[in-house]
Amino acid sequence: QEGPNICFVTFSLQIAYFQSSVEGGQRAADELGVNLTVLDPQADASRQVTLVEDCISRGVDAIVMDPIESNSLFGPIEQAEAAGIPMVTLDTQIDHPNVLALIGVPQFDASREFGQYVAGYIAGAMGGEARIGLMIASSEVQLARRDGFLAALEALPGVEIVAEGDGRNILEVAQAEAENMLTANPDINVIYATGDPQLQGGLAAGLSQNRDIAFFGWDDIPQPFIAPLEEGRLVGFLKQSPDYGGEQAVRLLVDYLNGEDVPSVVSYNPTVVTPFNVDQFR
Amino acid sequence: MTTPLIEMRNISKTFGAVTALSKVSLRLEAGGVLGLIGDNAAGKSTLMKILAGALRADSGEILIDGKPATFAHPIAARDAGIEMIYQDFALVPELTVTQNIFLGREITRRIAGVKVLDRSAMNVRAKEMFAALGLRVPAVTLPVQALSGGQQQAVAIARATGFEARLVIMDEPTANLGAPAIERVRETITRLKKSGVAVIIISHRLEDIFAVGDRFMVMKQGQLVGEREVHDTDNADLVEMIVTGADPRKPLVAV
Amino acid sequence: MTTPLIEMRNISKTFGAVTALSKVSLRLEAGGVLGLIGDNAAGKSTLMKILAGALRADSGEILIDGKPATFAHPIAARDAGIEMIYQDFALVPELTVTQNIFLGREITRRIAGVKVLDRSAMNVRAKEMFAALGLRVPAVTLPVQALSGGQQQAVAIARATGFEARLVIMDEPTANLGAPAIERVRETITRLKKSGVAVIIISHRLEDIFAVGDRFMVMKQGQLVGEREVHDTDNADLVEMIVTGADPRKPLVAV
Amino acid sequence: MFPSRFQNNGACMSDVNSTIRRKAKNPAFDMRMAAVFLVRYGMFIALALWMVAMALSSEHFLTSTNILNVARQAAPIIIIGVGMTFVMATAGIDLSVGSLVALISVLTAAWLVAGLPAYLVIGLVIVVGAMLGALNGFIITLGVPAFVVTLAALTSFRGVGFVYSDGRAVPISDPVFVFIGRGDIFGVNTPLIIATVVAVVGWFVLNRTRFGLYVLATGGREEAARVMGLAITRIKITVYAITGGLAALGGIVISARLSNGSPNAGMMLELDVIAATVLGGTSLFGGRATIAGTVVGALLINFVRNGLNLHGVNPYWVQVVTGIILVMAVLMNTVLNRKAEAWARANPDDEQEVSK
Amino acid sequence: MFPSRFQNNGACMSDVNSTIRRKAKNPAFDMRMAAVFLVRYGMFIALALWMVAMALSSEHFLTSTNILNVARQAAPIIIIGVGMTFVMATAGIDLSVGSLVALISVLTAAWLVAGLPAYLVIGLVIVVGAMLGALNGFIITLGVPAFVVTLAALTSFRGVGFVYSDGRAVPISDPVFVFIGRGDIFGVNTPLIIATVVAVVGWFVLNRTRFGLYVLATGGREEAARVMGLAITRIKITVYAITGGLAALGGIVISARLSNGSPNAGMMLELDVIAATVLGGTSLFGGRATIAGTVVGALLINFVRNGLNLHGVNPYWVQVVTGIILVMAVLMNTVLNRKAEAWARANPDDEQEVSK
Ligand SMILES: Nc1ncnc2c1ncn2[C@@H]1O[C@H](COP(=O)(O)OP(=O)(O)OP(=O)(O)O)[C@@H](O)[C@H]1O
Ligand SMILES: Nc1ncnc2c1ncn2[C@@H]1O[C@H](COP(=O)(O)OP(=O)(O)OP(=O)(O)O)[C@@H](O)[C@H]1O
Ligand SMILES: [Mg+2]
Ligand SMILES: [Mg+2]
Repeated sequence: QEGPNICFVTFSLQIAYFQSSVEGGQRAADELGVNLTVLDPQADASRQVTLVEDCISRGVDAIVMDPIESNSLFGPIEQAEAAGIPMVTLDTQIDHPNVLALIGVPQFDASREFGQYVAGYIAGAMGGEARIGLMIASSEVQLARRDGFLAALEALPGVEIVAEGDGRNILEVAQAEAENMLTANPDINVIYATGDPQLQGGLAAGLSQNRDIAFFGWDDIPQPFIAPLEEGRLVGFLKQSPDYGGEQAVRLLVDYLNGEDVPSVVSYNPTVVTPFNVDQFR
Repeated sequence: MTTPLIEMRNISKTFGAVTALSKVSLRLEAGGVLGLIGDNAAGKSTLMKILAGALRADSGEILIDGKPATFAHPIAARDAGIEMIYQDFALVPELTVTQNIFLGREITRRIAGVKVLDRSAMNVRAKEMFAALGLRVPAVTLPVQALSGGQQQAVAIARATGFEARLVIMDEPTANLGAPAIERVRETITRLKKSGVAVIIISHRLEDIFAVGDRFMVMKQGQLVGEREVHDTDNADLVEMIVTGADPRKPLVAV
Repeated sequence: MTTPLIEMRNISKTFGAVTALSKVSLRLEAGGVLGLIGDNAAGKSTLMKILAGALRADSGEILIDGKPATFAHPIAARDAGIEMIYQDFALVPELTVTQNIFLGREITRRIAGVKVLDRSAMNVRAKEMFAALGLRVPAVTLPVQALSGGQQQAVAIARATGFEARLVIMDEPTANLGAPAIERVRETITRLKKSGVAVIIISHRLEDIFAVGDRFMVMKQGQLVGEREVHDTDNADLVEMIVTGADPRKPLVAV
Repeated sequence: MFPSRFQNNGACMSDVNSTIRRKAKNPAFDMRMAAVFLVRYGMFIALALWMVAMALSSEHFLTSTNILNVARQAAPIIIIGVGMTFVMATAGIDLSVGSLVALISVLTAAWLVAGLPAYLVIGLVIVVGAMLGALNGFIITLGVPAFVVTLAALTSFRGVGFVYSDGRAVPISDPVFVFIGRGDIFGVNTPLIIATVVAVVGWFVLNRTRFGLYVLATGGREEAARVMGLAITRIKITVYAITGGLAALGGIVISARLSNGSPNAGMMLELDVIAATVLGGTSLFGGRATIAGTVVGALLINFVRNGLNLHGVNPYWVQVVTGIILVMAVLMNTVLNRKAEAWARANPDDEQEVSK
Repeated sequence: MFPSRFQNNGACMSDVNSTIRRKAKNPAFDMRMAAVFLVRYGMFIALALWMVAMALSSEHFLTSTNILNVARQAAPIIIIGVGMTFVMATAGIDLSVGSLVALISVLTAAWLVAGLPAYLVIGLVIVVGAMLGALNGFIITLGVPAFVVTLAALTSFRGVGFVYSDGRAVPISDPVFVFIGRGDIFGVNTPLIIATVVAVVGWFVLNRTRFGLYVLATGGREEAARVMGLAITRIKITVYAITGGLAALGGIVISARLSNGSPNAGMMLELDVIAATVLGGTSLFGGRATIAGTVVGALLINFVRNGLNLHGVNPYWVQVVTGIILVMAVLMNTVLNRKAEAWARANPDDEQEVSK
């Protein structure tokens, strides 16, 4: 019990991305002798506030948060400031003096860059003509990804966004939604998915309907996507490194608690995984 | 003949494919006690539920004091002074005896301008009602589901007779009662009659109606079979009408 | 005295703070018809529910053919040949007349080795049962909730008397019936008696028991007040016992 | 008097017999039959209307791919809905089916990975599902409301799934499962065949066997069923066990379809299943249940979503419109019901004249 | 005979009066009162036991910050739970409260951004909530089951919230809302104060006014209530309107606490609210309802989660354990109930002796 107590309030442990982020945090904690408590709000913003409040009640030394809705955390952040508990956020920036740092990838920017990659593919492999279906989930992060992507494709004349489906981060829902979208729009030839249930559901739908579609999408877990990549159905997906983010968050807080100076942003470049570099991720 | 308190004309009613009533008429003066008799499923309860507003007739009309009144809802019938004791009592099992008795006409008092149930006043009044009736129930603060069949019937009787009514309809009021309680109910009917309240009794116990009634109406298969003054008939005559469905005095029923 | 078919010894039962029965005993021979009478809330229904296994006594014992039998559940009582007509009929409103009658002992046939309800056989059998009883209901394929009170009672009676029973308990079997149907019920009881079935009738209508019964048992406030042979008593005697709760022939009740 | 099958005037049995024999000849009676049909099959009509509207407005709707897609989407809901119909017939509810699907999905994948043969895994997880259902039922018969027990199970089962899998989805590639999820027999896809078999067996058990009758009696009036000697406790435990077993089967189908054993499977599935059952006409208060209705309810929900998606309705609006359409369907059914009843008793007076 | 308040032996009223007067002197009677107390307040006891266990095992539990935190977390559940208690008392259910919270949250933020004064916004959204609730109630009185109507509303309301906000959360910084969400009066935080006021008023209305009695009568036996002249339709519409209004109030508190107007607010909140109400002892089948129970239920749910969090239980296990603890609490309550009843009638024979 000698090490510091740190609370790690994640986004939802039902999603692999965040599991991996928590694992990174746990790894750092084990190495540095930190008592890490992981709490799971299950993608519910109000429960996340509750959990942060519970951490403050426990009198922990520092808190890592992965904001579900950034606005909602101002109350607990102030409460934490009053209790002298420093915090960092993952992936979503919150401007508050008590939030020491943002760790992770700015989602809008990353998605815009990925969008430019997609645009390049469309120009090169599809003659600049594409009819795109979007598979999203209505969370702050995924909406930012959608908007970043749209910003990148705005300028292209031959590209049209023809449909948008909400997979609600639930695999079956995403698959049904994608199946219906494909049936309704026989001309869709590109799908961009903003999260892994959406991407998986889309791929399954494309397979069950035997359609030739170029898939692009997010997220971390490579494992279910390796086969589609090899088969050429999935053109590329953006791989973040949530475990790196989680690990850095814990390290940064420990440094801070040890009185060291810490940076206000810890970022990294997400990689676009394609058939060419897939071997690195097996 | 004076204007009757209640007149029902050509009431018909079907349930799905079952014809429960066809063109039944009825009239009753204030202070009159009518016995409605007939075999099972004759339509007695249905006719009375229509009068009490609990069911709506398919056709026919109801007149009160000679003025047409269609009771779309039990509220209207209650406002017109019609009370009914239902065959199944129509009590809310979870509520107490007092709450059931006063349901829909609670005594309230104002506390800081807010209407609040005056529970002790209602309990006291409920006890008085039972005392006046001579009927017995255990504590009036018990939920009625804890009462025996006869006790529940006593509650239903108290509720129908304890408020100012112009007509009290009793559907099998004595079916579950013991001899002493039956005596009390007969006394109650006589008292109501004296104070000018009209009473309709549905009963398979003809002796109850012979004891306190003025007139019999016999029904069978949803139709009126015949009528008799109490002093002008006997048990055998009535049973014959109930069973055969024909009035031996008239060759054919014409209403 | 031969071994009685049924013997209940010192049965006590309380509901929360209400003492419904205290040390009541009862015995009945095969083919005997016992009338259980008493004022409302005397505990008659409760005593019979215990015998039928629907309630469990707090203390006391039940013997069948002299052998102890504690009915933990209605299944056990049914297996021992005890049938009961409940005061509230205990019918399932959504099920048809036939389904209610055969509930728990359906006729099945095998189709490809699978037991399947033989619905037409049951319907036919149900109609026969009503015919044999002389009671009337409309189609046996109607849900019982569409029946009038008396018709529902007829269903309950058919169910209890249509199977091979050794004891039939009837809780107010005639309360909702018209005169012709009451006659049928009396005939049924006589028929049961002749074939050696014991019958217990709870009724406020003493005349029913005088007509077909052998013996009266009078209860008051959960206790046995006294017993009488039918040929050895009259209406006034019984009413006095019901009301006063004391047996004029004995100074004190000792069970 | 006009003879009808439902005549209720104290006629003795032989009369009734004769009227039954005569019914077919009477045109008025046929109209009544039609009315009764309308009432009973109101939801069929709603479904049919919707399908016609969609077929007319979207060329993609009546394609075999689309119909089979929807059927495949509806299959797990039908499978589990059959169990839910039994539970609701006893006036119960089971909120835990979605979570049970998740747990089963995890177990299936784990056991396949561990090398157990596919058929053994299928058998095992169905037994596990039935046992967990029976556990629910057992606690319910101790007197805890079904809503509380199965709500707690909703949290717990999924929690166990997460603990067991450590939150990870595991791919399923066993050929048997591939066949279950995406195969077909004579062009009809397997999930649909499984759902059909379950629905037919469920219909048979509910309507033609003792057990089904006992289930309805228990839900209709438990006290009456009890005093008639039915083993209420056993009946209740059994219906929850059945639902657990069917949820496991549904879980197998879902996992096979997604080729994935995931603790996230079946999220919110319970709401769809309950909605399908209630839409179909099974009463939440027990005693009234219809398997055919549940099937129609499941199809209606899925076809409504599908139709809206085919029209490219904005996904946010899909939610709004789905809700409205479902209420409209039930409302139509209810109102139709009343109208049909009124119609069935049109002109009773005339009939009286005829009979005299 | 032993005199007791519940004696049921046909004694006439004056007897009963005298026994009431005598009750306090009788020790056996006091034991019975204690038993009745146990039964009625079983969930209080469960809550108390849990709190003692937590207080002993975690030093952070009994701190004022923690208690106030939990109270604030429970506040919206209590607020909406009061409405749900009324709805369930009529044998209804309202699954749409969570979605209504989301819609209200969106509207609140949008109208504040549009420059409307905070108090006007509060008034407006409560009216909107009540009207939407009344709409639910109205459709229910047309004969559509409450489960279907409010399930459809569950989808629709949130859908409208998404459409209106385009899925985006909008920050709320109005000082009135900051005060509602995180302010305090004499150290008691505002959500708790609002919840307390709502609970007290709710208790009063349910137990001391005509309306409350009518609600219970409607749920107890609707047909009896109807023939006694109660306006069933109006009563039902009113309880749903109340719940809608209280869901709006809950939505205000939640939005204020999160400083955020979001269409994702109140996700699955309906399950927590219904669980709190049922845990408290209100019957899903109507006629029996308790506001105090609902408050205890809401506190129990939140304190259980809080206690597990304070102990740093693995988040997957939290789900499992929460479910188990809730079932155990209700089971304990049920069993206690039976034991208490058995105890209350211990030795009835002795009492008979005494009375002779
Ligand atoms: N709610 C209902 N639905 C369908 N049929 C009904 C309903 N109520 C009554 N009936 C039918 O209407 C007819 C008349 O019933 P009613 O209850 O009026 O008879 P009754 O004369 O009161 O008989 P009883 O003496 O047995 O109480 C019966 O055939 C009955 O089956
Ligand atoms: N389930 C129950 N819960 C509580 N008290 C009950 C219950 N059943 C019966 N009692 C009480 O037990 C006593 C005996 O009731 P019981 O029904 O046996 O009377 P009864 O002799 O059949 O009367 P009746 O002639 O009115 O039917 C009554 O005081 C009644 O209130
Ligand atoms: Mg009647
Ligand atoms: Mg009785």
